[in-house]
Amino acid sequence: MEKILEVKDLAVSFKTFFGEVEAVRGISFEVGKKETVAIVGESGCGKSVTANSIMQLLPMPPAFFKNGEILFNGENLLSKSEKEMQNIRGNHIAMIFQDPMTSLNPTMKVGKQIVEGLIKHHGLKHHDAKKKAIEMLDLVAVPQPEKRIEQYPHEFSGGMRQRVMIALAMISDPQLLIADEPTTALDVTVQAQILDLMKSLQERLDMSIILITHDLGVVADTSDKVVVMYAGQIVEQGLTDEIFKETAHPYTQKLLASVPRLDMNRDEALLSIEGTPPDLYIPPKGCAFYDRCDKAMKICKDNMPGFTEHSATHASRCWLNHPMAKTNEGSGI
Amino acid sequence: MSKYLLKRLFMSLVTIWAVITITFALMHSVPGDPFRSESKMPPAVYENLLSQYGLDKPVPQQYVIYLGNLLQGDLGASMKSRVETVNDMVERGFPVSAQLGAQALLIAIVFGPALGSLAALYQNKFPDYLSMVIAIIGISVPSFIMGTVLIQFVARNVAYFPIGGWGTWQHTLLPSFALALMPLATMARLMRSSMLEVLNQDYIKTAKSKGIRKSAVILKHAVRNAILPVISILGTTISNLLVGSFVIEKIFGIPGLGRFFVQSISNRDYTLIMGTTIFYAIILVAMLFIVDIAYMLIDPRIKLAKEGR
Amino acid sequence: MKADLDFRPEMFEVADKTDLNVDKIRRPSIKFWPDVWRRLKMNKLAMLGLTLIIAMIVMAFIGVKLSGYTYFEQNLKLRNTHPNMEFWFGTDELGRDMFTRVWYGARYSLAIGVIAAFIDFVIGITYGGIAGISSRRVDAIMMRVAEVIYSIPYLLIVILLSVVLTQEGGGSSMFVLILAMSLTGWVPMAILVRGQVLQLKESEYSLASESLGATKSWILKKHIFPNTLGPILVNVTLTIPRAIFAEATLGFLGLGLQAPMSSLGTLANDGLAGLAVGNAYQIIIPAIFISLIMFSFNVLGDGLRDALDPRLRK
Amino acid sequence: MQEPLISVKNLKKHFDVGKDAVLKAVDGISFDIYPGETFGLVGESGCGKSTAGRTLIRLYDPTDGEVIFNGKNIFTLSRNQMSEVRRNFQMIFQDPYASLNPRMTVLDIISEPLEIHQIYKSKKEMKARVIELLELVGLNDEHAMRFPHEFSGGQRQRIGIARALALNPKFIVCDEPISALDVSIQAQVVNLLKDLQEKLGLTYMFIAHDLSMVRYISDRVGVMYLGHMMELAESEELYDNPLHPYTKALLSAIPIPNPDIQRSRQRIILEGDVPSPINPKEGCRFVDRCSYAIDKCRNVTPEFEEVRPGHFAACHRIGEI
Amino acid sequence: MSKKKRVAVLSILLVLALVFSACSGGSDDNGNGDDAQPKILRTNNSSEPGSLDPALAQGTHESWVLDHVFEGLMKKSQTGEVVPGMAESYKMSDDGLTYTFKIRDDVKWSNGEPVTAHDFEYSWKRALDPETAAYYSYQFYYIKGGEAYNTGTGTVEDVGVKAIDDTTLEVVLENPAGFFLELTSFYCYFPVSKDVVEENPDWAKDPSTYVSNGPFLLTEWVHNASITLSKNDEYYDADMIKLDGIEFSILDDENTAWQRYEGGEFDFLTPLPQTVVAQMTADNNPELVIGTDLATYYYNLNTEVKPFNNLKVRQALSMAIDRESIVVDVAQGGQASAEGVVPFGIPDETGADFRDASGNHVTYDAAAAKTLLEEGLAEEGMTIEDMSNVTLLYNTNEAHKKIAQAIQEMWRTALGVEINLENVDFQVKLDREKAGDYEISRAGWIGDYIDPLTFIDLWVTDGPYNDANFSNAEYDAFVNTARNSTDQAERMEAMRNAEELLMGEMPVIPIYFYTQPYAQKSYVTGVYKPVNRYPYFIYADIVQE
Repeated sequence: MEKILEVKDLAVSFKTFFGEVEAVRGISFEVGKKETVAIVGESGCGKSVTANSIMQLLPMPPAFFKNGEILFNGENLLSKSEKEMQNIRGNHIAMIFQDPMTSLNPTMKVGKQIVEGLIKHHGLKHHDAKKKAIEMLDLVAVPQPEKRIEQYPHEFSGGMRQRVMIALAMISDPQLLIADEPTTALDVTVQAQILDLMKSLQERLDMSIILITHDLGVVADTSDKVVVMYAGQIVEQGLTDEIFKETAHPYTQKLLASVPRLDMNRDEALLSIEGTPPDLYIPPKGCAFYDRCDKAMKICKDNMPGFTEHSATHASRCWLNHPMAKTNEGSGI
Repeated sequence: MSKYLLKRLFMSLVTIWAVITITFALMHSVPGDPFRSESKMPPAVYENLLSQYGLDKPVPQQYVIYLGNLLQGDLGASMKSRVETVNDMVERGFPVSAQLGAQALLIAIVFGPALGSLAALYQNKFPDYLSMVIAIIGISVPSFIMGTVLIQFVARNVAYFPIGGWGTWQHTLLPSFALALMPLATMARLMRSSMLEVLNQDYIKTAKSKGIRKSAVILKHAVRNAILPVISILGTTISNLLVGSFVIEKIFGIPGLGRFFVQSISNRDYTLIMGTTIFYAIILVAMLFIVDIAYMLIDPRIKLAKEGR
Repeated sequence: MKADLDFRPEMFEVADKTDLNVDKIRRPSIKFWPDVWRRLKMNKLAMLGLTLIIAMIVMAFIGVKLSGYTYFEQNLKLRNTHPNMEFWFGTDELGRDMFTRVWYGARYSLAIGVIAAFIDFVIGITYGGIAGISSRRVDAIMMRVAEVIYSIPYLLIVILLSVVLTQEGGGSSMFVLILAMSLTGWVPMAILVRGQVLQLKESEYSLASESLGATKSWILKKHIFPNTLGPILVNVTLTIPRAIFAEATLGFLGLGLQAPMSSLGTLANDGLAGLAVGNAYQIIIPAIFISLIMFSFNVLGDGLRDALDPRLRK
Repeated sequence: MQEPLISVKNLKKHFDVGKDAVLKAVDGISFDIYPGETFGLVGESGCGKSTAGRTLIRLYDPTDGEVIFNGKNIFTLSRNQMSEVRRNFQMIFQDPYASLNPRMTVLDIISEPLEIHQIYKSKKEMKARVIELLELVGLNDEHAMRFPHEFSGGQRQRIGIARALALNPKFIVCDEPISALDVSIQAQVVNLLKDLQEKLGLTYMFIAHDLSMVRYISDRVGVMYLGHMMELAESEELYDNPLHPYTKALLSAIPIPNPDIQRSRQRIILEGDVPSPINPKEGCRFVDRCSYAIDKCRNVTPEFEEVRPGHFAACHRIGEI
Repeated sequence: MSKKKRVAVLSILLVLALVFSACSGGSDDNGNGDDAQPKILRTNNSSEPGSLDPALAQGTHESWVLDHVFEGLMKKSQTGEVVPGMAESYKMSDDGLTYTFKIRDDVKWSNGEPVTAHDFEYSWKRALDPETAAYYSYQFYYIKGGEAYNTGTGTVEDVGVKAIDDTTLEVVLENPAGFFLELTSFYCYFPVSKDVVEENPDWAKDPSTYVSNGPFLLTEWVHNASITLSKNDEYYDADMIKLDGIEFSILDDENTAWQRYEGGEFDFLTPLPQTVVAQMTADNNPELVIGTDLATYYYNLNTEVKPFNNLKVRQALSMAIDRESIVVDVAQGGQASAEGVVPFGIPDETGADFRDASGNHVTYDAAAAKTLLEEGLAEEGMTIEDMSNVTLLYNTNEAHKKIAQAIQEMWRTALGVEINLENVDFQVKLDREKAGDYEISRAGWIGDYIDPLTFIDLWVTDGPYNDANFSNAEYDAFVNTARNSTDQAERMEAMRNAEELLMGEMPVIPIYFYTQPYAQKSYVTGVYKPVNRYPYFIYADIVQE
C-alpha cells in the first residue's frame, strides 16, 4: 500500500523545571493511503504529542525533538522550515482537536475562520471564499449554512462546532487528517454523528486519518490499524482485528478487559489495572508497564523488551513473546 | 441590548448624582471660606458676595438650587474669577485636557499592547526583557518625577520640545508621553500575560493548523482575544489619566482642567470644585460606558442582556 | 532486542511484586505555601523585589540611626552639600542629613502603604465577602454602591477628603492621608474578594462540603477563605505601591505629610527645587527610592501571582 | 415487593436565567430507589441528571416535588432535622480535581464531615477513623498528610469516596464519578464502589453518560432527556428490550469495542443536537429528533407509565414501534 | 444584532471624532516670537487674573497687567517720583483735605472717547458701592464718606468725590493723608469708562470690549495660557514707550517657569524659585536683580492663649530666632532681617529712611532667650514640655514651610521647645486667625502706600488685621496721632514710639523684610521696580545687539 506518512523512531521531550520529561520515546508507525490508523492510550501516554509533532504545533521550547523523522510523502517534516510547514498545514495535513469548545476563535465569526484558510490555500477572492465556506458547512451537514457563517462559535453547540472544525480541516482536501480525540467531549449520540461524518468524508476524499482516542469502542468502529501507546512508547500495533482478537500485549489485554461491554454479563468481574502509568520525568529502565502488569517477570523490571512481530502487520513489545517465557499464552485472556 | 444600555445609563446617572452629592457635602464641610482675605472686608460687602453666590441660604437649599441649575447645564459662576463662569472654564479647559488625555491614551493603547505582545511572542528573549524593563520603569516612576525629568533633561536640551505651556503640536508631546507611561506599562504587562495565555489556547493551534501565516495568526487571532483584559482595565486607565493630568498639567503649565482642580480646592472656589469634579465624574462614567460597549463589540460572547454575575 | 543480554531462565520467572505499592507516592509531600515559596524563589526578579523590600524595611528602622544625624537637625551652613563621606546622600536645603531623611521618609511611605493596604484589605474582604455570600439582591445593591464609589475619580476624592479631614480631631496627618485613601481604595479589593467568593462558592469542594452538612460560615471559613488568600495577597502587594504612589503624588501637590516629617513623596517635592540649580541629587535620591519601592512591590506582586497561578500547579 | 429507601415524586428544579427565561433542568421526574440497589441515571449532557441528583439530596432547593425518606418528605425538614438526613445522604463528585479543597490535607478532607457533625470528641479517635476509611478505599495512613494535587485521578476519587463514607451513610449519589478518569482507572473505581456496596450495604444512585458502565453497575436504570424521565427499567431489561426511541438510539450509538459486532450492527444516527432546556415547549421533549414522531407527540406530553412490570416509559407510540 | 453593532461602532467613532476635532480647534498661533522686528517682552504672570476690572482686582496677578493697561490721576516716573498722569495738575487745600485735579484734555480711552473727570468719579464710587463687592474698597476709606457708603451706613451722595466739569475732579478726604497722591497711582484708583461699563457690565471679560487708557492695550487673553498687550499708539506719551508689546504667559509652576526663562522663552521672570535666587546670588549672575519690596514677614502670637499672654515668653521666642541666618541661609532672596515691623524704603519727615532712623528693635540672644522663656513659663506655671503642644500655623507654600522648619529648629536648639508645624490652605489660615484658633501663625503684610502707617495701624485694638489680638491704649493713641495730625514730624514721632512699644510687647515676631528678586535677560533695559509694586515695563526696552 502507498505510504502517506511514516514516523520513524520519533522521540520528543519537554524541558521542565524538574528536568527533561520524555513524552515520546522512539515510536515508529506508518499510515497508508485511505487508511485510518488509531492511536490509543491513556492520558499522558504521548499520543497527542505525536499528533502535534506531525503538525509541528508543539511549543518549542519547552518541547524539542530528540530523535527520529516524520516522512510525509517521503519528505521529512522535521527538516521543513516554518514557512514550508505553513503550506503543508491545512493544505496537505489537517487537524481537528479534542475540545470543539475551545478550538475555535471565540471572537471571530465562524465563516471568517473558514474563509481565512480558503484564501490562504486557494487564493480565492473573499466573495468566492465565502461561497465555498457555505458549501463546506453544507458538506459537514451544518444546517442553514448561509446564516451560520455569520455567527460566532459560542452560538454553536458542541457537535456543530466539531462539524465546523471538520469543515475547516477539509478546506483543501487534505491527504491526511489528524483527529485528536475528536469525540471525547461529545455526547454519544453526537459522537456517532461525527464519526459517521468522518467516515463518509474519508470515502469521498480518499484521505488517510490518524485517529487519536482512548475509547476502544471508537477504535473498533472506525480504524483499519491500531497503535497502542503506553508511557511514550508503542507497546503493540496491528490491524484492528489483530489487536482485538489476537491481543498480544498484557496492557492491551487489560485495557480491553477493563471496559464493560454491553454484551457482557453483569456478574462478570470487570478487570482493573491497578496503579497509574509511570512518571516520564524518570522513565523506567525496563518495561514501563512492569508495575501494573500481573504477568510481569523478573527480566521485565530492568530490561526493555523489543518488538516481536506476530504477523506482517502485528507486533508487540513484551518479554512474554520471548521463547523462554514460560507463561507466554499468546492472545486473549 | 438597548435595555441593558438604558439600565447602564441610569446607573451612570446615579453614579454622577452620588458624586455630586458627596462632593457637595464634602465641600461644605471643608474649613475655609472663599471670600476671606487679609484685607478689610466690610460686612456689607461680604454679605453682598455671599448673596451673589447664594451662599447665604441654608445648605440644603443651596444643594437643591445647585442641582436645579445643573439640570439646565449651568455650573455656576466661579468665586475667584469674575471673567469666566465655571461653564466657560470647563469648556475651555476640557478640550485641552481631553487632547492631552486622548493623546496619552493613544500612546498607551498603541504601544502598551504592542510591547506586551512583543514580550509574549519572544518570551524570555531580548524583546521580552526590553519590554518589561520599559514596563517596570513605567510602573515604578511616578508621573511627577517623569515630568520633571523630561523637562530638565529633554526639553531643556532638545530645542524641538518647548519647555512648558500649550499651543502647538510640539507642546503636547512630552506631557502626553509622561502621562502615558504608567498606563502604557500597565497595559504592556497585562497584555503580555494575557497574550501568553491566549497563545496556549486551542484555537491558536487551530489557526496554525490551517496553515495561515504566523503574523496572521497573531494579529487576527491572538491579539484580538488577548486584548480583552486590556480593554477591561481601560476604565481604570482613563481614571488614572485624569488624575495623572493634575500633576502633568501643573508641571508643564498646561491650561487644562486638572491643573485647576487642586487650585480650586485651595482657593475654596466651591463652584469650580463642583464643576470640575462633576465633569471628571461624567467623563469617567461616560468612558466606562464606552469601554463596556467596546468590550461587548469585541467579545461576541458577552451578551449584555445577561444579568451581570 | 538487546543482543548483549544474556538470557537465563530465572529471568522469566514471575516477578515478585509483594513490596510494590502501586499507590505509593514517590515525590516528597509539598505543602501549599512552601510550594508557593519555592516557586517564588525561582523568580529572580521577585526575589530581588522581596530582598529590597526587606532591606528597606530594615533600613527604615536602623537607617535613620546610622549616620548619627536626626531627620530634623539642621545645619544651615552645610545646606545643599552634595553626597560625600560625611553625608552619604548629601544634605537638603536646610542642611539636614538626607540619608536619615530618606530612610525616615521611607519609613512613613512604607507605613502609609502597608497600613492603607491593610485597611483596604480588612474593608474589602468584609464587604466583598458579605456581598459574595449574600442573596443576589443584596449582592447587586452592594456592588452598585461599590461601583459608584469606584467611578469617582480616586485622587479627586482623596484630595477633598484629606482637606476635609485635616481639620478634624487634629490627628496626625499620616492617618488623615491613610483614611482618605482607604475610604475609596478598598473597592478593588472588595470586587476581587466578591468575585472569588462567588466563584469558590460554586466550586465542587464547597458543594461537597455543603453536601456533608456544612453551614455557610463553615464553608466560608474552611474552603473559600483559604483559597482566596492567594489572589488577595497578590492584590495587597499591589495595593501597597498604589497607596505609596498616591501619597507621593499628594506630597507633590503639597498635600502630603506635615513638615518636618517627611515621606519620600514630600522629599521629592522638596527636592524639585534643587533640580534647577545643580542639586539634582535632592530629587533623584528620593525618586530612586520611590521607584525602588514601587518596583519591588510590583515585581513581588507579579512573582506572587505567578507562584500562585493554579495553572502552573499540578 | 420491598419498601423503597427513597421515593422521588414529581421532582422539579427550575433555574431563572434572565427575564422570562426558565431553565427547566429537571421537570417532574418520579422514581423509587430500593435499599441496597444501584439506581443508574443516564442521559446526555444537559439532560438534568446531575441536577436531579443534587436536588434529590437537597443541595439545590427544589422547585417542586417531594423526596420521601424514612416516611418523611426531606424537602419540608428544618435545618436541624435535615442534619440527620445529611448524614445518610452523601455524594461523590464528577471531577476529582475540583471536589477536593487543594489547601487541605487528605486527613482534613476526610475528617471534615466528622467535624461538621461533631462525631468524635478527640482528635486521636477522629484520625483513627480517617485511617480506617483510607484503608477501606485502598489507601493508607501515609497518605493522610498529603495534599490532593499529589494524587492521581483515581486516588483522588478514592479520597472522595472515603469522605462520603465517613458518616456511614445509607445512600450515596455518585455524580459521574468516573467520567473524568482514564479507562484503566475507571474500572478501579467501579470495582471499589461495588465492593463497598457489598461490604457496607450501601444504596447508590449512579449518574453517568457512559451507558455501558451504567449497565454494568446498576440494578435499575432511568434514562433522562431534557429534564424528563424517558424510560426506567431493570438494567438488563432496559438494554435488551428498550422501548423508547431515545433509549434505542442511545444504545445504538455506543461504540462497542469489538470490531465484528461494531461493523455489522445497524445503528440509529440521531439528527441534530439536544435542544436547549430553556422554556421548553409542551409535548414530548424528544420530538424533534425522533423519527417516529407524530402530531400528538408535539402537543401532548406523554405520560410516564409502567408498560411492563417494573418497566416504565414515556412515549405515545410505545406499542407501535 | 450585527446592524445594531455597526450603529454602535459608528456612534463611538463619531464621539471620538468630536472629541478630537474639539481638541484640535483649540490651537492658536501666538508665535510672534520668531518675528524679529516687534519688541515683545515675554514674561510670566503666575496665575490667571480673576478679573481685569480695576475695581475687582485682588492681587498682583491682576494688578501687574492693570499697571500696564491703565493709568491713574498720578503715575510713577522712571525714577519713582509721583508725577501727574491722567491729571495735568492738582491743587491741595491748606488743611490737606481737599484735592482738585485737572484732567489732561488729550487723553482718550482706547475706544477713542476722551477720559473725563466723570469717569473718575464714577469709577471710585463704583469701587465703594457695596454691590460691587470690591476687595480693595477699603483703599477708598481715606475719602470722606467712603467707609460709610461702603459699609452700608452712608449714601453715595456723601462720598467726597465730585466731577466739577469734564476736566476737573474734586476729592475731599476724611483726614489729611500725605500719601493720597501716591494712592491715586494705585490700580484700584484707576478709572474705567463710565459709558462703556454702564452699557456692558461684562466689558472686562474680553479684549474686544475691553476699554482702557494706559500705555498698553489688552489685545489677547487666552484664559489660563497667556495675556498679550500691545503698545497704545494713542497714549498721550506714546513716544516714551519703546516696547511694541508684552506677553504674559500664565504658568503657576515656578520651576517650569524658570526652565522657560533659562531656555530663552521668557525675557523677564519674577517670582523666582528660592533656590534659583540663592544660586544666582552665589554666582553673581548679572541677570538677577533684587528688587525692593515694601513688606514684612512676621509671626503672629495669639496673646489670648497661654503662654503667649506672657511677655517674657513672647520676647524669648523672638530672641531665639537668628534672623540673619534665616535671611542668608533659608530665604536666600536678598531679604533684610527684620528690625521692626516697618520695612526699609519709607522716608520719614527728614527724608531719611524711617527704618534707619528708628533703629533696630529686635535682638538675637539665644542664651538670654532661654532664661527669659524659663522665667516666663514659670510665671504661667508651665514647663518647657508644655510647649510641645504649641502649633505653628502657616499656609501651604514651600518657602513658608522652609522658614517654619528653620525656626522650629532654632527654637528647639536654643530653647529646647519642640513645637509642631501645621500647614493649611490660605483661606483656612485666614479663617483660623480671624477666629483666634491658633497659637503662632505666619503672616505677611505688603504696604499699601509709602508711609509707616500702613504697617503701624495694623495693631490698633480690634483692628481688622490684628490677629495677635494685641490691645494697648498707649499704642492706639500713637496711631491716632499718626492718622490725624498734619504735622509730619509729630506723625513720624508717634509712629516711631508706637513701633518701639509694639516691639517691646512683641505680639508679633517680625522675621524679615521682603525683597522681590527678578531675573531679566541682558538685553532688557529700563525696567523700573516701584517699591511696593511689581516691576513696570512701561519704560522698558529690548536692546538686541
